[in-house]
Amino acid sequence: MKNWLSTIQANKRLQAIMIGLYIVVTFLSLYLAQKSVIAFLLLLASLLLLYFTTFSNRIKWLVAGLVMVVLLPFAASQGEAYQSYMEVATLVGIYIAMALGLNIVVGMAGLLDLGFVAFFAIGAYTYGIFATSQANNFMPFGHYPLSGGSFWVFIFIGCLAAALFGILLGIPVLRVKGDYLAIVTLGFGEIIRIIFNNLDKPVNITNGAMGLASVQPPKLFGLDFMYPSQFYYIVLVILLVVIFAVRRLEYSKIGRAWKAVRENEIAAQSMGIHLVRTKLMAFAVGASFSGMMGVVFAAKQTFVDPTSFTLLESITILVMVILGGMGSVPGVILGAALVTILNLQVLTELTNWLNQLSLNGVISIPDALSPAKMQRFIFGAILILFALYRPQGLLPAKNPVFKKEDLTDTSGHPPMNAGVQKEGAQHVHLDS
Amino acid sequence: MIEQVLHTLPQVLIDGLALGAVYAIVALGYTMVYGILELINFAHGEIFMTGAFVGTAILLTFSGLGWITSMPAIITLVLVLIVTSVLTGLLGMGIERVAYRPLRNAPKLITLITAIGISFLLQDLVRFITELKNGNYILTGPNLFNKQIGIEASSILSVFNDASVKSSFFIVLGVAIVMMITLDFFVNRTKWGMAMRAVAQDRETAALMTVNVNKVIALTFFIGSALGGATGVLFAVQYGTIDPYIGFILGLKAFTAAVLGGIGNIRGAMFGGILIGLLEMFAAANLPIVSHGVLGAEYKDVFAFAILIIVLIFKPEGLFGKVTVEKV
Amino acid sequence: MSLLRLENINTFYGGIHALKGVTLEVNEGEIVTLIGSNGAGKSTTLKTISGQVKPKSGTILYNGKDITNTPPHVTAFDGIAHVPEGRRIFPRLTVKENLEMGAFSVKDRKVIEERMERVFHYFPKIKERLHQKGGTMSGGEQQMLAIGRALMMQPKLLMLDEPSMGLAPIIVEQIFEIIHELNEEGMTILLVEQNAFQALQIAHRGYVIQTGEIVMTGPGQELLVNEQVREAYLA
Amino acid sequence: MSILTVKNLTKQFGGLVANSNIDMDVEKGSITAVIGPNGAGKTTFFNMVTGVYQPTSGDILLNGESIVGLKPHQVTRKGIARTFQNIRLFGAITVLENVMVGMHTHLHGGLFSTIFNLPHVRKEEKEARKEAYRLLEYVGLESLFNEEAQNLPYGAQRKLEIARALATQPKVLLLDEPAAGMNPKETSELTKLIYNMREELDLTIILIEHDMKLVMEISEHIVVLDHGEKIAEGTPDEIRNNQKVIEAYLGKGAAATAS
Amino acid sequence: GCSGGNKDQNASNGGSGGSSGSNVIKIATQTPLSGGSATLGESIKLGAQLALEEQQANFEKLGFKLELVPYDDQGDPKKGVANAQLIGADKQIFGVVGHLNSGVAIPSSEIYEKYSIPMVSPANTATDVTDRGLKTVNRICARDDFQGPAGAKFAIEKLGAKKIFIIQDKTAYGSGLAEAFKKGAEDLGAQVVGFEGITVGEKDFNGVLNQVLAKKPDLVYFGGLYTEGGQLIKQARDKGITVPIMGGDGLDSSTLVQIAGDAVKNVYMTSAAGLTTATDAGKQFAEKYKQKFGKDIESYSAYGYDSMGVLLKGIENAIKENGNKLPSRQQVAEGVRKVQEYEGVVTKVSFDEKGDNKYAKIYIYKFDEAKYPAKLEDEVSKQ
Ligand SMILES: Nc1ncnc2c1ncn2[C@@H]1O[C@H](COP(=O)(O)OP(=O)(O)OP(=O)(O)O)[C@@H](O)[C@H]1O
Ligand SMILES: Nc1ncnc2c1ncn2[C@@H]1O[C@H](COP(=O)(O)OP(=O)(O)OP(=O)(O)O)[C@@H](O)[C@H]1O
Ligand SMILES: CC(C)C[C@H](N)C(=O)O
Ligand SMILES: [Mg+2]
Ligand SMILES: [Mg+2]
Repeated sequence: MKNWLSTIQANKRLQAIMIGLYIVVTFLSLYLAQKSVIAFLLLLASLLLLYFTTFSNRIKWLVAGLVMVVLLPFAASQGEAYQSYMEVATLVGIYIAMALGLNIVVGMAGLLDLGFVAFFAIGAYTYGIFATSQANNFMPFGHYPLSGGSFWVFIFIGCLAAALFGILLGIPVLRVKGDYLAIVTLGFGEIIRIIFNNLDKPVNITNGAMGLASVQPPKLFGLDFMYPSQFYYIVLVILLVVIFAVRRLEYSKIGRAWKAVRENEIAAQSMGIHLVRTKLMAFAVGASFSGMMGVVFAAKQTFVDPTSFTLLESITILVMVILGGMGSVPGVILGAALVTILNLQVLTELTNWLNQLSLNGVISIPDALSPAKMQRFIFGAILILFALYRPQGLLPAKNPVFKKEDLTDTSGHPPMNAGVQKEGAQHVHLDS
Repeated sequence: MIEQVLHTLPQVLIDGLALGAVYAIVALGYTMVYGILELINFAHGEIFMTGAFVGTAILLTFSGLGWITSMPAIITLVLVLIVTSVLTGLLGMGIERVAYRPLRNAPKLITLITAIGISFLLQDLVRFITELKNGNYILTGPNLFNKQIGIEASSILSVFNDASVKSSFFIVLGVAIVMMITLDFFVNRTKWGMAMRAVAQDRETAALMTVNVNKVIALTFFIGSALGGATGVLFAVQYGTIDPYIGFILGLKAFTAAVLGGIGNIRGAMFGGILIGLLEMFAAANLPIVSHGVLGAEYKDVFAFAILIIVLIFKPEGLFGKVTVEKV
Repeated sequence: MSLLRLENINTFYGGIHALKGVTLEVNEGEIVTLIGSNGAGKSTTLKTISGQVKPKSGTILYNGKDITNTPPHVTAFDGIAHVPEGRRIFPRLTVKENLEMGAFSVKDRKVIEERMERVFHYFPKIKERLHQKGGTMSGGEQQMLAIGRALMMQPKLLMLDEPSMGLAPIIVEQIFEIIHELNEEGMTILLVEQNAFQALQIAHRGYVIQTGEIVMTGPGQELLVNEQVREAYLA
Repeated sequence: MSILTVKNLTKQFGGLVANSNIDMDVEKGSITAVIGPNGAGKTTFFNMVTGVYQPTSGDILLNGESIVGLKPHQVTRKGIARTFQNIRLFGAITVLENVMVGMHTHLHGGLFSTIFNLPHVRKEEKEARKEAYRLLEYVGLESLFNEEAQNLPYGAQRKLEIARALATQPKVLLLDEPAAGMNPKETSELTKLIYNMREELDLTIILIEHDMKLVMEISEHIVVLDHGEKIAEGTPDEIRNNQKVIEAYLGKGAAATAS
Repeated sequence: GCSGGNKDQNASNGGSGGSSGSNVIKIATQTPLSGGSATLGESIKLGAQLALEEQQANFEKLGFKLELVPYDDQGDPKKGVANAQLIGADKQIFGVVGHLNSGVAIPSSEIYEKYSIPMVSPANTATDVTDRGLKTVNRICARDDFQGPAGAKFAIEKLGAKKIFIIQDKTAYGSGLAEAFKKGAEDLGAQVVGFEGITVGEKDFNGVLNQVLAKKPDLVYFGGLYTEGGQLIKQARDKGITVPIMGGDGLDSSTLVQIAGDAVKNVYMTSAAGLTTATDAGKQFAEKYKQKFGKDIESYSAYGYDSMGVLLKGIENAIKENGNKLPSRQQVAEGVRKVQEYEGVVTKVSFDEKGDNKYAKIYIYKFDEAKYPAKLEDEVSKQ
């Protein structure tokens, strides 16, 4: 087995053939078997396989791009489940971005944040309020709703608003450490939600519990974005930006400062690191990703209400980060994708299937145990199993490994990040 | 304005104390487990909930057998408390064994995941069993201590309105106080309590002192969960109706209380719990009056959390927590 | 008669092979020292004996009993006290409580009091600090407390991992004196030291460990004058 | 000319006086040792100089400028670096990254220039990596640069602390028991390293150490603390023969080894 | 016919053209099957299931096979929307019965509209559900701007309330209803002495009740669901608040009585749901339901049943109009909207141009004893 693996690792051509074959086969099966969730998931899994290959980063990105931009939507678009797959894919993207944001705060800077969804809410409401007639209630000038064209600007506004709140939250709470911080952020998250839920009085800003309905869809060149298949691309672009940003930050002065603060605050300070500023930056950057996605979420749902931003939501995002592997960008992406797909697609499909069986009398399930009601149970069980069998996370964080040549003065000028190689490239864990 | 607040004050205090006592004992459970494993045992709220269900189930069985009327209520209660706390104590130990112990050397936060997983499992399990037996997962137990007792607060100070208390209030408060004193004594004055604290600080070295670490941790979980379960019973007695989802919000509040008091600190948890209960009740009753109608009762949690945050900003180790300047 | 015997012990940390077939022996009433450079496996040897890490293969006999896979709280109960590297004081217990933890398996309060007096006899400084939290003591104070705590167990075999580390010379002197004294009173001692010079001086026998292997053994005085040892460790 | 001047420095922890009215002058370019019994207040002294603790009273002047009240990161920026008695490395990141964290104040990549990977950031990073590697070579850890710091043997961790401190480009370097846990051979290598650093890197070094061989061999000036008070000060020879110091600290044996 | 069903599914998995030749018609239900309001959510599902099963034979004759696909929206809008996408994607689904919560129905129905899947709501009373003018959205129950004022009218005219304290649960439904009631009450000249919110999921409402105590109203109105409602009623009575307490259709559940026990006396409730057992058809339905599922009906069980009935009626009409061939979703949606004078077990149904039911009524109940269902006091039809 080990032998076999190392042969594959050594031979790039073999890898190329295998991954190519895999993509083609899963592509075709999704193309042909339109309703098969399995085919959809398998095609997605090609990205995971790709991650384990030893190709250069550039090739990996290219292939991943091809799969995400062309193959996946195209194969899915051939059939009826298209929009629902794209809906799932879009939500996956949204959650990945949020999880990556939280990963900066929790995974890299080591600040446990249990109220992270607040920033998502801030993004969503920023757009929701101005993209419905709601803003007329308190804005003395302007004519609302703003047109869908403003959506693009709002992505940035949402990003900034969330970052600002990240800093505002950070300034007072950063005196507090460890699990105390967790509870303070939790309190902050709840405060934000409760305020949004109640800001229909004295001035109606958020429309309270009734939520904001009929949020303007984004508009570009006269085209309305209405379908998940369209949002999919918006999310993909933002996600790409986010991943690049995170990657770059991770191996930079800033990323190192975050990790240093996580590992040992006193030593970090003694290295000249401004503790508060570094933590604030983690809060702000993490929050900004959520803010952007909040805007997208509001536009996609066309409806914003406080129930989407509960504590459970924050906890779910945290679960994604921890499950994926704290501090590990690929891990967190995988964690977020898994949890979201599990919740939205796999569990639903599974319960539908069990339901069908029981309605058709194939199996008999007491009503109390009706599969539709057992989703939490199953989800809980899966969480426990994952945690027990992969306590370090699905793809644990890895430190950058440098080549000695790149560190001594004799070498030429390697291209960007050429020196940064993931260790995983050397040890393929196909057994995982 | 002040006058209005004062009118209801006696009643608000009593209601706040009742709720606060419940928070306080649940907070004790959080604090104990946190103290020893530095783990926010998210499942603790669900253990509390399970305790409430187990207790109610026993009570319902008793009343089915006609025992409730034939036995003094207080004896029934003590019996139910004991049985339930033993059961939930064992449940807590089981959870520790299955879901936490294997991860003891794993990164700290991963246990948070199993804790959340256990919460979900317990919620659904209890729901399932109750629904199977009862057809509905909302359960209402028999009334035990329902007598209303009037308190003539107006005779103390004329601005006060009279208040009334359910007799269960005294039970809840009494049991809470007894539990706290016992626990405080146990942890701070006994050998096993010292072992617990030692294990909390350095497991490996505690083992070198002949302490069986697994046993101590299991014991901690047993006590913490037994407390949680017992509180569940008290809760059911005080509020009558329970459902499988009561653990979440209550657990959250209780944890907040534990933090407010200084997590890991037993007196702190107790104090924090009562304080949060009082604050919440006070806010719900008076926020609209004090804010001239701008903030409604629905802001009570904002109020409670804001106080928590303010306290922690000025005293980051919680009200009773000791400042531990790290020795550099 | 040998009190403790390690036979062909192999210990791993994940993929790291830390002990490679270590065999060593400690006789009743002896002071045996284990010297070696950084990362040689000295601490690992002690941890393997006390059960903190489990060897992959090999056997450990103590008092004729196989304790190879015995968990640490049981080996401690059996009379092996291990003073770990880096002191490992319970930082938020008071000094007194730290000492009491050492006598955890003792039920009789009187015995505990007696032993505590004995600790005060060796380390009068500790007595002044009884109610201070362990964590706020200075490095040297903590080291004394750690040894004192182990003495509270009144062990048959006392294993000390670098007891002189970070101590003032005068205290180091004292500590070696105390080790000597304890030994005179009949306690068997396994001493891990960087301070090879002093360790070998008081030891009956010594072992030299290098990257997980015992490379040399002999009476303390003999090793002290051994050319190779001098060059590698005493320079 | 003195680079660091301490006046009347006092620190109390509750009732405990850990440092009491300490006066000290450190010559630029010198190696000064602070010795004293355990609990004498040596580490506390370092903690005040580096801003980790705030003094109860007294003043600390760096090149004539008071640094009391500054936060640790500000003190570092002023040019004082330190190592810790209880090793405080960034355990989960690599040895090379540990050193690069030390360069924090000398790198200029901001949030946006990093995200957009601007050329100057790229260049700076590359240079930083090389510089970090050079520092590792300097202390003799170059072969371990890709290891996680927490997996290093103890002695190597001590050296890494030194390399990391050097990366901040300090003028004054404070070493808290750098030789603890090293055997005599390793200690003598370290002694050479410290000596060389002072010579080659234009440093002023203050060190706390209990290894008298090292202290006496290397330092030009020795300050002795006991119970928070300065009980003696002088050249190694003076200290070695100071009766007070022998009684409180050296003992007869060490006084002998030290000579 | 179980194996047949499986084969169909396999067929559609195998070839992309599978659905076009299929004669399977699936109807989805989307209600909370887990979480706090699952009792009601499930009762709708079961009611709908009963109706569907009864119609299976009928559709078999037309050459179609009916299947039910129950979805759990968990009372969560996000989940509802994601499910709606799944529903939209399943070309064999021709209609949705749901939701329970207006807050979920509103965003989810935006998706149904995109896919032209008709939705018939048994229970969503919020005005925004149909006021957005979606072609696919219909409901057979009344609206909150009818329910609220109707309750207010009763409270003021029949119960003589002048000072009213309103409590609501801060959900889309509870807020909406409470606001509507407030407006109705103020229009009729009553004084609203308090308008406060509580938190769903909590059990202790003494704080707000202390306010009630201080304000001494002569009626307390609660906008919210039975779980909190029951607890609130009990605690109010414990506190000696003896004035009538009134609530909306959210209280309309047997569980309310279970929770509140004797305290439920002197509680009034408006509901969009009629008394199922008032008619013979209703009684029969209740019996069948009990027999099949071993449970008593809930307020909205029959509405689930009737919603499904209306939906199937619309489909049947569409099939017939389409020459007994499988119609398109648009056709079905139009067919459903066109349903007129449908006689359900609890309500007659005719949709107006917005999708509201012309025959929807508000029923006013009173609890005289701890027994469910309560006594029907009054029936209010639209003007
Ligand atoms: N927890 C651990 N995980 C991984 N490797 C370890 C661990 N502990 C020790 N090692 C490795 O095992 C080897 C032996 O370590 P050990 O601590 O026994 O050495 P030592 O002789 O006590 O050294 P020192 O003088 O530095 O204390 C070293 O290479 C060390 O890096
Ligand atoms: N944070 C603190 N809180 C309370 N007391 C402290 C604290 N830090 C140090 N002390 C006390 O101050 C005194 C001096 O401690 P310090 O660490 O400076 O000693 P030291 O000279 O470095 O000793 P060693 O050589 O053993 O490291 C000790 O008695 C110690 O207990
Ligand atoms: C069952 C009812 C309480 C549902 C409510 N009518 C709503 O629209 O949300
Ligand atoms: Mg060692
Ligand atoms: Mg020191």
